[in-house]
Amino acid sequence: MTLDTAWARRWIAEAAATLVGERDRLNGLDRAIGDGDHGENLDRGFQAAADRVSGLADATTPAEVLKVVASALISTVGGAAGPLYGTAFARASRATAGEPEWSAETLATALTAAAEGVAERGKSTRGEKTMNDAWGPAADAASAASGAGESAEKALVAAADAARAGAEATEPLVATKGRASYLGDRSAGHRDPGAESTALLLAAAVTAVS
Amino acid sequence: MTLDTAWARRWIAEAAATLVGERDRLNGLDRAIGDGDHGENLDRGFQAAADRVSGLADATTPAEVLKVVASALISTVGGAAGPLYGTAFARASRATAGEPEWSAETLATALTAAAEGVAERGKSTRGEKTMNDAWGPAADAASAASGAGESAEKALVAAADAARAGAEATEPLVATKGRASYLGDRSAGHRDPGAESTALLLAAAVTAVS
Amino acid sequence: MKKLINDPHNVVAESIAGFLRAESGRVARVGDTLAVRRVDAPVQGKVALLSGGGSGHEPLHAGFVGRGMLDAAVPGPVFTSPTPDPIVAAAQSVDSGRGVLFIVKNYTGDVLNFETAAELAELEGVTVESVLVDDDVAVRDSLYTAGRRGVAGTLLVEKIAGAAAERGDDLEAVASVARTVVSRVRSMGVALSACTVPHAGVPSFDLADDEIEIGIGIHGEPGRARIPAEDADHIAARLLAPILEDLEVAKGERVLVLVNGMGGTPLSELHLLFGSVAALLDERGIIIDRSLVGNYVTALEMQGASVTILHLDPELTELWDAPVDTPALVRRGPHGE
Amino acid sequence: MKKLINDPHNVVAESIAGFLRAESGRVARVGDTLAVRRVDAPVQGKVALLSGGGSGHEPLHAGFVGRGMLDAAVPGPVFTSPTPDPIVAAAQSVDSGRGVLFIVKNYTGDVLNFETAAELAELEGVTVESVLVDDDVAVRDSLYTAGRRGVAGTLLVEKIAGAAAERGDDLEAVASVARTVVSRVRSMGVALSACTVPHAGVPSFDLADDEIEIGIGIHGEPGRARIPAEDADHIAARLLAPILEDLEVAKGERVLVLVNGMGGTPLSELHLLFGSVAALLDERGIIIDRSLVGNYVTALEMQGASVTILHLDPELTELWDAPVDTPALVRRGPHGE
Ligand SMILES: Nc1ncnc2c1ncn2[C@@H]1O[C@H](COP(=O)(O)OP(=O)(O)O)[C@@H](O)[C@H]1O
Ligand SMILES: Nc1ncnc2c1ncn2[C@@H]1O[C@H](COP(=O)(O)OP(=O)(O)O)[C@@H](O)[C@H]1O
Ligand SMILES: [Mg+2]
Ligand SMILES: [Mg+2]
Ligand SMILES: [Mg+2]
Ligand SMILES: [Mg+2]
Repeated sequence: MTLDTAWARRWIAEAAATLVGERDRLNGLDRAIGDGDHGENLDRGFQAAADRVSGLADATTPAEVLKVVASALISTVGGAAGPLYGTAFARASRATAGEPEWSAETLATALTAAAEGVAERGKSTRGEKTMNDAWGPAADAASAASGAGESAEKALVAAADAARAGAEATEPLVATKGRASYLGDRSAGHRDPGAESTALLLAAAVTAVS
Repeated sequence: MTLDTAWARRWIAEAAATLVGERDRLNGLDRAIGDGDHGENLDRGFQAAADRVSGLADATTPAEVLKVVASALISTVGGAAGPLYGTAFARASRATAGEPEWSAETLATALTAAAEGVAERGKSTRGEKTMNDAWGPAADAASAASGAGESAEKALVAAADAARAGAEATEPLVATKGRASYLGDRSAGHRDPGAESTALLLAAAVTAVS
Repeated sequence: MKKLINDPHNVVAESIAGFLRAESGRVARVGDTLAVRRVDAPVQGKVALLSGGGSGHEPLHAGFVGRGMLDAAVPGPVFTSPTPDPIVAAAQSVDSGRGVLFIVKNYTGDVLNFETAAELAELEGVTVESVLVDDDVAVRDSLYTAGRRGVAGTLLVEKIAGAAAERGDDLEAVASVARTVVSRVRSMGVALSACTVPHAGVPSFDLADDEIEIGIGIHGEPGRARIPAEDADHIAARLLAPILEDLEVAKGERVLVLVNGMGGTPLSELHLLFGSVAALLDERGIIIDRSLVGNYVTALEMQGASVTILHLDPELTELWDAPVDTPALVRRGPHGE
Repeated sequence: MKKLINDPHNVVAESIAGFLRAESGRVARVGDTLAVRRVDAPVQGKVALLSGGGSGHEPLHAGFVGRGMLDAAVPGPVFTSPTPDPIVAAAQSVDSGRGVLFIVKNYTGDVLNFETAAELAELEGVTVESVLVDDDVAVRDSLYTAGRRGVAGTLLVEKIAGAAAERGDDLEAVASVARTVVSRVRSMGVALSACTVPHAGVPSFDLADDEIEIGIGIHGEPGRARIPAEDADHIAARLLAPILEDLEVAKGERVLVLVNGMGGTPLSELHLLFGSVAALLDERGIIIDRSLVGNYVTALEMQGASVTILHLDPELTELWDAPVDTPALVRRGPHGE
């Protein structure tokens, strides 16, 4: 299997399906250190994104799919995650425009663009207990795999694994961005919901490969 | 011991002391079929009444004591019980004016006046699950004892017993007056708080004899 | 019980003190009582309106003291009628010589204490008329009960009679307007949770997580029936049906709809419920000509709401639209301006 | 969870629909969005004010749409910022050509979505200025956090900037007034109970029967510290101290005090708390020149309150006193009239 337009379509469908099941758990993570709506917000957004993608007759590149996803997320998610995920998908789309099938290098480019977009838009950086802590390691892992000459699929698996590890590693952190930062030290001991949802999204991308 | 001015003073002090201890229970009865304030209202009223009675230097008849009690209750109890108890004490006072020491007959006159006052003021009658169901039987019992030539003290005990029995007998009744009437059939199975407090007041009068 | 209070026995006094301070431009204290009067009372040439009753229903009544509504409000302890003394003092402090209308919610305690106060006030040379409000259709009539209770409809009586007094009507005419409102207004309420009287410290009744209480009053007393929880549309239908059975408003006729919160229900839910009620009235062809939504006649922190329907006529509508300036209700002019 | 709602996912839409119907004289819907605008918008010659944010804070913001305050309000889902699209649509619908001021509470989500909306609106030819409100002293500064939150002080920004717009100030001047208010207003809140987001169905945090949460925001998020329950006087001191530490109001200076309920707290408790706050300000010789007490910036049915202090100056006082006519705030004229 390859990372082509059909994969991108399956990815978004798979992400939407994942989020239905994970909605309550993400809400729960957000309830602990935020306002309890992260699962709700993303679920709403990815159902809309999946709808629009499935209605998209003529896409010939993953970039075209991701562009539709970006605008669906921006116009339906709201909250902090809406503009941030919107930016991530928009940047990934822009950085891979015209590529019908992603190489490991294209994947690394896409994830790096996404990670940089989130950091820029959120005026945030890694270690602040946000989704940066999943996007950043994912981009790094894809770049490393690409540098080591791995296949696109292997690079994607490495990225997803890194995102998962990054999400788990947010638990001890004290948040300094987003709603969780209001809690100060009390934010430690909980996983960041946005980092967790990023890990879920990349895992869905892996599932969509096969 | 006789039913004289000193007895009347002791009665009110005893009533105030009783109500401190019974306040929560009366609130509880009122919570079941009313608004939960009956103990609170009466406690407030009888502390005020006892205060004013103890400051009353020159009373020479029970009637003078009861008059002060009536106005204390009217001006501090509020709710339904304030005007009703106020009327009961005012009528008992008026009906026994000038008597320094009560005979069984005077007692019967006092309780009958009180019972009639409550019924008139409350536009209510026995069997409606109100304090009438204690005042009425008490007045009857005092009259019967007086007719049978009993002592004032015995007549008082009979009246208190009748009030107690009357209060207990309100339990199966469906209220048609006062707040409990709003509950319709749901008022059955609970004792009327005003009838219960009437029984407590007359029991205090008995205690005050010795 | 958690409340923003100090000594549970001093709640009413401290709350009134804070209210008087926050609203010092509009209201003042009557002597050393807990009663509240218009700062400019007595208003020369105007019939005065006085209401009162147990506390715990805020903003009713003190929040409605001001131009175009009440001249005085007399609060009792929580859910307990005030005694006659402060009522008399308040009546004297607002009487301009044209008399005082007592607006009394129909509860035995209020009726008895205001009755006594009226007698005493008359002895002091104040002419008093009284109007009883009994809009709660949840209660069966006085053959079986102490008579229907006065609930949220009281606000409409106070506003509309207040406008009549403000335009210069005499005591009898103001009382007659008030009685017209009473005859044309009906209410019914629902509780999702009970409330806790401060000095009691425990909820006034227990409601399971999946139960609601239909036909409640405003004193934390239980209602007509306990039923499984329902959605807003069904609750609206349950509250409206007995009102319209009793009021007989025909298709094409105009009403004022008041959706009133019991104190602990957020405004967003009240607006949602208003929408449900409006849809039902639309179905029947009844015209919603005026409306009011908010926490106005409450039962402490109880969650729940009541629906009140006032069958309008042109005079009532005009009086409703008249300006009013009180802490809890301000209107600049006719509806929609 | 018991609420007066139908489908938990449709709460905002149904509530806004009921609101629009109940307040049809004052407000109208923007296109087919959930946004609300003045019925007479765009008002010729006037700078427009637009605010918005997650729902659940009613009457903020839609309740403050009307003459003298907001021209449009854009609600998001409960506690979630709206997306840019309806913000842009609302801005276009109220712009008279003199520009639109966005009043944005400082939350990452609101900031990002209103930022995007501002860019898109500019593309459509609407001149936009934005003001961030960040009055909550419970939050440490932006070295450690996303920056202080916007809470009840937002109401004061909307009212005072609204008055500046109404008197004809241009966009820059209105924005400058709004920023002056932001620089002089501070708030801090307490929760006695959590609230439940309808679609979540469980309380946003758990508080024992003898605990309160100090330094809460308005989204049901936990606060700065959980402490044993205290009486109103002590709570007032706890809320006021950090405000006055940050604001530096000198003895003899004048302030506006807003005691704001979180939605489930009865008005009587808010007045009581106002009394406690007033006593503390008296001790410090700070003059309470204006005041407001009520449930204005809420967190669904949360029990609790916040205290807001605005350091007045003569211009702010004059603008505060200017008439306003909105569903939730009406003022006929200067304080005390
Ligand atoms: N400044 C930021 N930079 C990067 N990510 C952020 C930032 N602020 C918030 N986030 C992410 O957004 C997530 C919260 O999203 P969500 O709950 O949907 O929005 P909201 O906080 O507005 O309710 C956080 O868990 C965090 O990962
Ligand atoms: N119409 C009436 N006639 C006689 N007694 C009455 C009447 N209405 C109420 N009561 C008595 O008053 C009692 C309630 O008193 P209380 O709780 O103090 O007043 P409220 O009902 O105003 O809260 C009832 O238990 C009943 O005995
Ligand atoms: Mg969130
Ligand atoms: Mg009672
Ligand atoms: Mg009572
Ligand atoms: Mg949110």
